Amino acid sequence: MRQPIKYYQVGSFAVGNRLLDPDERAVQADPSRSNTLTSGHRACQGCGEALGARYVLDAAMRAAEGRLIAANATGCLEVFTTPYPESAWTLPWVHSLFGNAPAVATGVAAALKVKGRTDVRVIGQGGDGGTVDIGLGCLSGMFERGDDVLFVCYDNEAYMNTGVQRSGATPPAARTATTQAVGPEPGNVFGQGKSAPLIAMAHEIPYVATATIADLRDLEAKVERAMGLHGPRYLHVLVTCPLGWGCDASASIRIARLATQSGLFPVFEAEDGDVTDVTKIRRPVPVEDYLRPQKRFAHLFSPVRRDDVIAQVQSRADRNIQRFGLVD
Amino acid sequence: MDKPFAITLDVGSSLANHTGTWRTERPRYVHRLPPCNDGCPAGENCQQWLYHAESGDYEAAWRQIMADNPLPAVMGRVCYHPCETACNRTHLDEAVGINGVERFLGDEAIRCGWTVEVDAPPSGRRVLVVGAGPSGLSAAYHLRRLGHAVTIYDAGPLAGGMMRFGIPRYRLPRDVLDAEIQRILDLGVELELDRPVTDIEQAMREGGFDAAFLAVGAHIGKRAYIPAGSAAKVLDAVSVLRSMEGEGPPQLGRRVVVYGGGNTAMDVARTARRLGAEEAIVVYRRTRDRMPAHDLEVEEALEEGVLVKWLSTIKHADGGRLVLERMELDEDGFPQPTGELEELEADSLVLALGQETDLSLVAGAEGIEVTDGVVQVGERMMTGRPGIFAGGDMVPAERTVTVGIGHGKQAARCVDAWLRGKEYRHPPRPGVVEFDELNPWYYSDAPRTVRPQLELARRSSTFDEVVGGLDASTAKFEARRCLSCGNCFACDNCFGVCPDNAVIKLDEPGPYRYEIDLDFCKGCGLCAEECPCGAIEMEPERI
Amino acid sequence: MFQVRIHGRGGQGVVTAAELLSVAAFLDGRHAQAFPSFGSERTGAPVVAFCRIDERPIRLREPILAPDALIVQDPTLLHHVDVFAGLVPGGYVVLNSSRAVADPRVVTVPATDLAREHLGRPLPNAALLGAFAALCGLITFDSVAAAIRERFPARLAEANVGAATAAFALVEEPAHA
Amino acid sequence: MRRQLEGSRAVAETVARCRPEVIAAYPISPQTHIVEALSQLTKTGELEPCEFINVESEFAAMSVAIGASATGARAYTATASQGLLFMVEALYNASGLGLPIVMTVANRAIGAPINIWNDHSDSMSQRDSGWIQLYAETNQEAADLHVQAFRLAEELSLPVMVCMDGFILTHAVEEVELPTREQVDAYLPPFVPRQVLDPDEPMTIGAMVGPEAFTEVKYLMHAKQMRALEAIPRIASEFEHEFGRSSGGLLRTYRTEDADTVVLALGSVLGTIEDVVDELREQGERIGVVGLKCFRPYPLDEVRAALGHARRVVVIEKAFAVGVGGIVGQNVRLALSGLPAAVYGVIAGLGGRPITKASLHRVLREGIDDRLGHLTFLDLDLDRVPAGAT
Repeated sequence: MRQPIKYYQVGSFAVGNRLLDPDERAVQADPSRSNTLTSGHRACQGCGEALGARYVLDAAMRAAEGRLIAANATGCLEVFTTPYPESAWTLPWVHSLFGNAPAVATGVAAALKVKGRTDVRVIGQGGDGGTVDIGLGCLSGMFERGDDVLFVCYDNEAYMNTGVQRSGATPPAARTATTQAVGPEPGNVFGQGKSAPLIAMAHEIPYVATATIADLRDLEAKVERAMGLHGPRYLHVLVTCPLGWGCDASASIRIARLATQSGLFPVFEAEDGDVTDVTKIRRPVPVEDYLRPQKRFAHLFSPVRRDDVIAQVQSRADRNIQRFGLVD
Repeated sequence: MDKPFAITLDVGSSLANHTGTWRTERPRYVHRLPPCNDGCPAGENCQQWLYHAESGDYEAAWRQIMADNPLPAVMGRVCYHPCETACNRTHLDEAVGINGVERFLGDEAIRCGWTVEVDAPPSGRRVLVVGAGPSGLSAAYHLRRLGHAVTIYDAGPLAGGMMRFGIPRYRLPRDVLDAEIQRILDLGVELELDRPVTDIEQAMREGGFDAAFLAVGAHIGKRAYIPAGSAAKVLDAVSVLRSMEGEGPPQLGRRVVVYGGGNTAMDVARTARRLGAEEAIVVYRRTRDRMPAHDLEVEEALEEGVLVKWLSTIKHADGGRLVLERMELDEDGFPQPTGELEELEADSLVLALGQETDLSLVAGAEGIEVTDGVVQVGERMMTGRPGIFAGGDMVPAERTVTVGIGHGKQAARCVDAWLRGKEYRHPPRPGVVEFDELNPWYYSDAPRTVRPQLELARRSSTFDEVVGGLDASTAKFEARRCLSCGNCFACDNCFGVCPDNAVIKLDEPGPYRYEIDLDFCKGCGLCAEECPCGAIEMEPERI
Repeated sequence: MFQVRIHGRGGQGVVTAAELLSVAAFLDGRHAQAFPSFGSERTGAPVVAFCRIDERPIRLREPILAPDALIVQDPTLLHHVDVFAGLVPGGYVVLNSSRAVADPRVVTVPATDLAREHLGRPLPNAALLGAFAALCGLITFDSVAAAIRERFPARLAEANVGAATAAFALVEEPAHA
Repeated sequence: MRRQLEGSRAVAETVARCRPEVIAAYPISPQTHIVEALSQLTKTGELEPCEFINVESEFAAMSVAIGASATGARAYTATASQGLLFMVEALYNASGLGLPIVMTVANRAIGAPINIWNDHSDSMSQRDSGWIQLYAETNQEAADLHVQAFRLAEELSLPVMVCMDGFILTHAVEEVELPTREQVDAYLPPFVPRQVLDPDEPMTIGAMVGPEAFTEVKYLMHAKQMRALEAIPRIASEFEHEFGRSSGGLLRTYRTEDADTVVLALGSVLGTIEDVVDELREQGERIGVVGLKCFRPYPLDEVRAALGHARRVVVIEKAFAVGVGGIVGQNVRLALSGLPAAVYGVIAGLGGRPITKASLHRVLREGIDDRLGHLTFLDLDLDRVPAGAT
């Protein structure tokens, strides 16, 4: 049996790969990448959101040939990038409010359209709070009207900026400052929360995709896909928060990877409301591997091991695996 | 535009905020010892030449091998590749086919006629090498490249030693061997054949040599006392194999019994099959797991229909009849007689019980110590007699071609140093990289490329080479399975995953062409964690 | 200043009537102000609208409490609403009805019939305005016609003008008699 | 050209002539006719080039306007009542960022109880939002103020609210001299933003500002709004010069010379008050009127100058601060501090209750006789209230 040399082994999933044609290499491998979110920002050590934002915007900048404007919701990303007198952004960027980033982006897009600036593209972005909770109304309106905006949600599954309180994206059993690890049902209760990507798909917009900071090539490919389309597009990126999740700063990417490999965070693409592509699980792991390294789930392992709860979490993962066909 | 105060800011102004002050640990790029290099008796830098092969630069890859080993094409065939045994990729799927790539590179070099040069200016010193086997050739090669005048004396009619007279051609085609030996001679190494050395001191005096490296090997087959009646045809393995070269094949008959459990035993049994023996039976005292012969050899032998009688010794040989006694292992794993006997038909019995060295040449030499039939040498390969070094099968070590080649290189360095009035010091070895120090996620799944094998029918009838080689594409594929353990391969992960853009990618990108921007590095450790090959370490900031 | 109050039901177009009246007055070179009784009444509910006409610019914004004239689009309102409330002595009343009413203040016009006849739909506004023009001579018929033409697309406009003309004639005649 | 048309239509057509580039709107009575007309004008192409966006809430309407304005587009929206309150967070953001958005507020009461009729509770609740607030007396003035509002907003980089009484003006059909496009183009230069989102000159808009600079930022906001006190009269007089009629300004006086009683009010009620004042003059009363056209910034000196000689001031206003009393009244007292004039606060027309001449005669008579308290609710009918409820 002879293997076709279709994908190179060395660095194949790594950021760069000297064995690939330059145009096949990741944007992040390019020394002249735009660093749209540049150094000197005040994000925590190992911040997944800072990483995700640079990945997304650098890719978008490349796709838009540098003609990009961003509207940002209130949140960690906004606070750690623009404390007077320093801004870490290198693109035209506006922050208005917590709940209105999609609408502000719509306004930007409308202004560009009316001025005939077809070369300039618009991105709206925010955390899970600004997107799936307080911003959902504006987001839905933007989707429904077909506004030409790519909205990116950096989902770290809680209100980190205010000190880790529960959001509509907080997973069951997770401990937050408002879902303490006490009582018979420690952490966030089961049966709550919502899936912004599925809500977005219900609008039958041209493009919806999920991604994580653990699979850069996938993330960049999706940004490129999204930028190739017009109308409302939605990208939901899982970004680790070492502070809020209680993991090592150096573990950000590994934890995000475990989220996908456990099936708890399905990675897929959808067009016009239908799922068109799914990233299969490559190295399946039980949810326990994902939960264990995170302090927000510590109460599932001590003082008494909560097999019942772990099983419940596992069944959520299994449902994703079955629902999205994450395993062949 | 007069911008509003404070609410509107200049882009990129955060560069004034040096977040490096947050750091308590800093990343550091390190070079670690990959297990393949660590496991190679010839001291090859396997990983380095695989790196060149990945990009298709086969000549650079070959030259990297040649820095340590002058016989890649041979090595790619006969080496038992401990590099692959050690390879970290075995934890992922299968070991990288290092040996196969090496053979491809060796063959490619012969095909393209690549050669190497003498790197150093003439030293004016003369070195005698006794024995043109792997060890001697290797020493001669390295000494020559170091600028010394080298002469090889060999007792045999042809160079190659055991590579020629011990290893059957179906494992090592002679044209390959000849080509690689010739390349060494072309460097200006003198070779005198049929030139046995009986007294080393005398030989050195007469030849005016400043130093000598002895590598006469072990060519005398061991004899065990077996009560044998008349007409019992008993031969020894070494001479059987030697007779395959030239003199004309030996008459072994229909049923051949080989006594012994080493690689030589396998070689003889397989040779016998090829010579037309209907049955080639190996008799061995212990069990398979205790057999000294390498698995690969045993496997191929069994495939070719060689039979093995485990836990048996030969008590008596008479005419066409052998008497065997069944053994059993005691708790220490030693075979003990059971008294149970059985008979076995045999036209000939070949003893493959190991070889001994002819040490007559050092008999008269002052200070050379001999124990258990082998010459004792220090860590710098020098015997008790200053200026006389020894290696290969005649010193205490595993008797393989690869070890011999390694001895040759090591000896050459030591001789060179000695000639310059110095003492050779091996550079300090960094720690070996364990699999759990890698981040294997980034390596895509790629099972090993199996080398094409000659179908069995032809194997049992001809002496054609059994194991085929890789072609350019499969060799490249195989090379690219390398994980580059412990050494940067310029994958850009560190550059990409830093949330603070604190990794600088330097001009002329390549391995280790990165720099940590300490103005902004917060010391999160993501670069180290996500480095696929464990080439970045976090070290605490000095307080 | 002349003040008119128009009574009708939600959907019958009292507001349009007031607007048309004000436009007609405006076209006659007068100052006028039309406004609805701001409310959230739905279709069918009794509603009123107002119109002020004056030679001088109008500053007053209070609802019309003492109208000089009433226009009643729907006779059934008489039973439920005090349409005459605040009507000045000798004030005019134009009532949409095919039957004469005993009340001497009231002039009736079969506006709905005329509407059906001219535009095939029971929209009495134009006819009532035509009658109003004839009755109190405050606004010229030409202006009423012009206002209608300004407000509606050509065919519909002409049909309405037809109904208005007929109503105007009906009210004019007795005056000659 | 002079036309007899509905106030909402007059405003819409005037706004259209101001060439807005982005209009975001969410319907709420009594603002609906304005945005309906603008939507139509955009659809028919009369408003080219302009993006009319039907948003999902007033919060989004203001947010879209913020995004558009920050990208250098002339942005407009309109709302009222609850809608204005739903915008509040964005209102402060627009003024904080210094975005010259123009918004019509069709003044309406605030619930509970829900009430769609007119008063000034909505805009008055936003008097401190950092927006400039202009109040229209007639539909003519409502139309004219929008033309001036765009000039003012863009000259100062501040958002402007044009307040017109819901229904009373928005739904009233009366004659209006509509500014022609040529006139407007001559008077209103194209929008040159002070800051703009543009890849050619990227900047960060909307930074987080801490204690070290927040006070200064707010101080500058105040100073900037105070500059409007100079700009508004200038812009109004340039308007008069260009259009041949007077509209807007900081305030307008009517028969105040020699008046020892002055009535102060804002918006459409002024006309009715002037009728009443004329009648009182005929009865020999020395009474006049001050119509306040600009409430934010508050023209303190002008008010003091206009009222300074009066012996008493009756402030008639359509909103009040629960727990204190009149809002405009407090500001008038501030302007008159140190002067002998008595200030009588009259809360009138809440939730659409008609302010009639009769009621005004009654209350002003009491005022002239100095029988008014510092807070009076006009036509308060306690008989309606169940016994014991008070």
